[in-house]
Amino acid sequence: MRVAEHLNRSLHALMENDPSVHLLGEDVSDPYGGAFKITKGLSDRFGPRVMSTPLSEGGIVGVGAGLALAGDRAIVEIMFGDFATLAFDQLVNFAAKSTTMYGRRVDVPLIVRLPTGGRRGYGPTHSQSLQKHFIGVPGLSVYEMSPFHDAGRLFGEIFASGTPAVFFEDKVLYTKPMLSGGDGLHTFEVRDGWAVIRAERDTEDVLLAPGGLTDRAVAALRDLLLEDEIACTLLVPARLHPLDVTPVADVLAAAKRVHVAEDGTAGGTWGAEVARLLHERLWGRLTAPITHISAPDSIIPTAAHLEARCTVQPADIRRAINK
Amino acid sequence: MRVAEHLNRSLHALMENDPSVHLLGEDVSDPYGGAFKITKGLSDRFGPRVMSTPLSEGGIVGVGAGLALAGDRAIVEIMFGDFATLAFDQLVNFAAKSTTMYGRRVDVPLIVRLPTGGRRGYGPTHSQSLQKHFIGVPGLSVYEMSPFHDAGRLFGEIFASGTPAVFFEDKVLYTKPMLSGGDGLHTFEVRDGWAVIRAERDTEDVLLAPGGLTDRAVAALRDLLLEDEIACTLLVPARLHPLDVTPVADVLAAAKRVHVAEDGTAGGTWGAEVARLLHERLWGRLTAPITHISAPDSIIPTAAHLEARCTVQPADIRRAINK
Amino acid sequence: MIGAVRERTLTPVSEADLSRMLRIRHFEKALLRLFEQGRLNGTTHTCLGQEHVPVAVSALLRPEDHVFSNHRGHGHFLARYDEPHALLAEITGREGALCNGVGGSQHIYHERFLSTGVQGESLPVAVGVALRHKRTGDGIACAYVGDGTWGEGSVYEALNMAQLWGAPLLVVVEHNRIAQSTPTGAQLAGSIAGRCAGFGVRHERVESPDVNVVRGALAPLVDYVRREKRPAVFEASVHRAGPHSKGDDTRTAAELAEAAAGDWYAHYTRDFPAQVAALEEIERAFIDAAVENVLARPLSEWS
Amino acid sequence: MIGAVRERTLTPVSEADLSRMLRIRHFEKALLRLFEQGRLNGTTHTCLGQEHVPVAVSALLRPEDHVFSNHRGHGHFLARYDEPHALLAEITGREGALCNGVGGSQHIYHERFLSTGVQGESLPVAVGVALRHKRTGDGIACAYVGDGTWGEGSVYEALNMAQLWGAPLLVVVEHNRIAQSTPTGAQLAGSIAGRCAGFGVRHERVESPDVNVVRGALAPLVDYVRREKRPAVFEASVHRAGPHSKGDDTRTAAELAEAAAGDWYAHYTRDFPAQVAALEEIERAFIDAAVENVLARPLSEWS
Ligand SMILES: Cc1ncc(C[n+]2csc(CCOP(=O)(O)OP(=O)(O)O)c2C)c(N)n1
Ligand SMILES: Cc1ncc(C[n+]2csc(CCOP(=O)(O)OP(=O)(O)O)c2C)c(N)n1
Ligand SMILES: [Mg+2]
Ligand SMILES: [Mg+2]
Repeated sequence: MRVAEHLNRSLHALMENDPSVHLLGEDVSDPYGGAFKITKGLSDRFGPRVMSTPLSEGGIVGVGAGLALAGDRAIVEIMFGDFATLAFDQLVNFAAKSTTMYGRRVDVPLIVRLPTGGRRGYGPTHSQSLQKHFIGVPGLSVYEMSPFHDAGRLFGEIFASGTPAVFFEDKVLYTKPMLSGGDGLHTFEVRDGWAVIRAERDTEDVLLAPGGLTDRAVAALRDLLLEDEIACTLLVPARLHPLDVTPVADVLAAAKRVHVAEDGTAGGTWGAEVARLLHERLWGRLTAPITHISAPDSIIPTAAHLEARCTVQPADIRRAINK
Repeated sequence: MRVAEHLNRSLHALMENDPSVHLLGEDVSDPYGGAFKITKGLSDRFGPRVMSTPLSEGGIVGVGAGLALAGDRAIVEIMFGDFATLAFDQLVNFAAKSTTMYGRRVDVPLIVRLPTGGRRGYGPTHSQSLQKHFIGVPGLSVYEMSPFHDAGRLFGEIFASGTPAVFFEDKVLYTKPMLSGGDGLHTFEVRDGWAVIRAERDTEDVLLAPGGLTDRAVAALRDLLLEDEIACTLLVPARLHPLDVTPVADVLAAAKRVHVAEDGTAGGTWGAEVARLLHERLWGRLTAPITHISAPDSIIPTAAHLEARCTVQPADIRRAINK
Repeated sequence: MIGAVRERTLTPVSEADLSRMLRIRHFEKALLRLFEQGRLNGTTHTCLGQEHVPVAVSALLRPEDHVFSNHRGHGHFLARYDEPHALLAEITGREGALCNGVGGSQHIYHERFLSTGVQGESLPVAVGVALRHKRTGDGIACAYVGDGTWGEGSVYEALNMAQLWGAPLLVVVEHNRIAQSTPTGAQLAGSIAGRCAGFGVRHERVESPDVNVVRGALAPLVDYVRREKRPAVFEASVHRAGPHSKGDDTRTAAELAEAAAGDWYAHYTRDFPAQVAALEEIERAFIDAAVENVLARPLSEWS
Repeated sequence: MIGAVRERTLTPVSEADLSRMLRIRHFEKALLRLFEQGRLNGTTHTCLGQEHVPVAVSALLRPEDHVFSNHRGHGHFLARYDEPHALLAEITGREGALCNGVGGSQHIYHERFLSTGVQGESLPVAVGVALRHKRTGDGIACAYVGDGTWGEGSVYEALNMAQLWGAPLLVVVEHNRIAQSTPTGAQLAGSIAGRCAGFGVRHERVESPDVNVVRGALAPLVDYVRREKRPAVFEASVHRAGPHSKGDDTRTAAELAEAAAGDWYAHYTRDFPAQVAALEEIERAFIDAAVENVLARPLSEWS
């Protein structure tokens, strides 16, 4: 099953099982079903619980937070993650803060879904991976869709936490299949919010990457193994922040070299935060500083031949690990 | 001279010397002169080049970008840096992107001034240090006012670069004196955008901190030297991002332990980005992973006794370095 | 307009309303005094001159309704919940505080009352809350904003959605002719009435220091919001009789005199001097005692 | 309304205008064809049905004026700058591209024309540009937006500032009754005219497929903006004759028929069949040649 379909089915199941769940976003209603068709069939089935909204990214996140505060659960789709910038205030200064700034715990079960990333030729304002800008907001979790993780479980986990979350969904990932088991070369194991992809146990190279990079990370792993004879384990967390590495402590304990890849641009990256955690944890055991693989410090151009240069490719990952 | 007065004079000189400079913000006009009085006297002197605006943080940053694009130079004051969240789209998706996304260099001489930080009892939505969320936006520089750096020179440097910048100004720093020379114990040296504060050359401990932390960092240095017999050099960059450490390469080369302090909350910090740079640069020379000192992962409470726990204190810095 | 001999212009006021207005006033005056004495930390925005509006509003609200308040929210709170000790404890960070001293003056969440300090941010949130009320009963969301807050784009995103979706949202605008230091004419083009009309949202404006008149004008609007499940905007023309926060008033003497003359307090002391004097004595004493009581408490705890 | 025998309803059209409208149309049709053939990457938003608006507008602008365009901007560009090769090169990432292929369809900066893909973001920017014009001469800023974009708060922040400060800003609204898939009734409460009135901003609306009528209605408004240095909003009622982007049209057959009937092209082919046929031949051939020419070029370079 493709990731898009899996997401769609997860939303169907979520709304079916929990009548307090409401979903809103631009053009999410049928027959359109959202710009990426993730919400297909929902409005036909759940009627007014699914609302196509005006173009008001800040406003609809506020409405979602209001529903969540009042006792509902809300999912807001922002058509392109790039426009989450317009909802930054509602997320940072209202939804996230409300969980603690009133001196007691207040639940805000709100998920803001953010179709994200380049490689589709949409140009500089429709291709960004802005995850890093949402890292480290007290009271806000950052998730990223992966082909290994059951989206429905993640949505359930977020709602149960009462902490609002941004949920990044790579737009190219939508078109890829969900993954489980293995690919012949690597086994895919899912444990406590992480996927562990490896050809052998206890590799000296370990790569951490969010779900949107899976296609390219696995391609790089393959080439590394087959061409360069380097076995590298890939770790894919569903929740990017706060990051809990205890479930993969064994994998990290064996590492001599750790690499972090992400689609965001260089500078102030998620990887820097991962490295902060891991340099401390693995101090004295690594033979080199943690490697950072990201898009260059650049806008993402529209033309395919230029865009390829400014987005992370399998070869970039392979080269960094091979160094 | 207090930092507030220095900033005020710098703005006077800037507007005097360059008729293309315009300044806008909420309540910046005389006799009010801005919530923190930084713009006092400007509207009386420069008339329509200084504009009190409606409450429209996103809008006024857009207007500033428009002026800048059309050939003027613009300074926008956002009353509290916390509300820069409302201008995040204009900064990230317009001002910063416009410098490169049209396939050629486009100058956007725009400075967005952001009074920032806690320790004044203003509460969770008026006390934040959001620097980290602006790190790593292609085409956007991040500066922070320090008592060592001439603000007028920094403003000039930003305008000359053609790259828009956010300029953080710690609200407590406003009330402190500008510093030069030394304090009897330490010498204050300014070079190429950095201030170097030290009691002796080539210390094994080096602390990096933005200007807003100066009061607390210097207090910690004093106690470390006098009570703990640890000599530590403090490095204060005026530009937090992109960070160029070459002017202080000599200081860093001598370091065995590097510490980074900042007012932002834990997680995804500026310090993580600094550590990314320095772990690579100093690999094999440090005896411990880079230390991170920041506010806890928490909103900033209003009551003084609670706020003190959630903002960085000299003792926090001293303790981290002493460990 | 105001001659030496003057007819009474206000309608008779209930003791409950007048007491509450005076209680809020003395609460606010106590805060400014504490600031002056250096006994208060941070900042505060008092509602001097505007006390009658939340007193008029609150009587029309039901317990299940949600109220969204802003930076100038003490009156909004005290008119709804007669808990000055708890509010003062919040502002001073003492035991018994509404939010353990974490939120302070601008960030309060108590029962169905929520305030925050970012102007305009709460309107879309209130739309969301109102939509839940629409589904589950007869509750409404009531959000207070100032005139200056109409500069924020979020206000229009909220009005549009509220009207499109029939959200039972009452927006109460305390139009005090100024935003911090900026007169309304310099920050608001057109009019609030016109803006509401542009979104198809019903709007009423009242210009009176009389709490009964304000309430009377509002009552049918609250009814409309509650029954028809539609948004409405109620604009009360008021005068800010104090500084924006503490001591930051740069208005001219003439402007200050105008504000003082428009203050409901001036009108009530003129029309009902004995009633005001009697109740004021009680409220001043009550607040003074509350201040002593709260400031003697230990600091609030928060974990 | 449309009988078998029908009077001519359009005014005579100049060859220059009609040619340009047809040139834009064939440019857009070529793009959709290239997409279908898999020869184009990314996405595009064509202005089929709306070509006459920018043609009407552009004749009233001066070289020093700034134009701010949006996602649906090819017509805005081509009506002002007759450079289809450069635009096509931009969209296809070929040599001679306006922005080296970096910006693509939605992000163009050429002389005094700037587009970007975030709806509503350009209005405050246009206010800033207009303020500089006000100071330095008789230039104006002209910003195109769709009806759906009136959901964004930035629009109101901009209108307010433009009116307060007298910014010579012309907002051209191409009201095509839909935003992506959402009909205007479901995303816009009240009316654009009413919203403008609420901000004191002059507004005119025109409902005609006739380029001369549109231009005639706009001319006094442009004059007003330029001379009085005030903002104004011009709302052109149009029909989106094509999909939102490529092939994502979920409108019903009846809605599509209505849009096709409202298309200026339907009107012009009916009223001036010979003139349209003759010019269309030329424009189609011209665009076909441009496509061949541009697609044969090497890829654009960017450093
Ligand atoms: C988004 C935002 N911008 C600016 C401020 C700072 N500020 C607080 S109150 C205020 C003026 C508000 O004016 P108005 O809405 O008329 O309310 P009033 O103070 O007159 O009651 C300003 C600028 C803020 N709190 N939030
Ligand atoms: C801020 C923002 N939100 C959403 C989008 C995605 N989007 C692009 S066009 C569009 C519809 C715009 O409708 P309208 O303004 O009526 O213009 P039209 O497409 O009808 O010309 C949407 C939702 C966007 N580009 N920017
Ligand atoms: Mg006001
Ligand atoms: Mg439209």
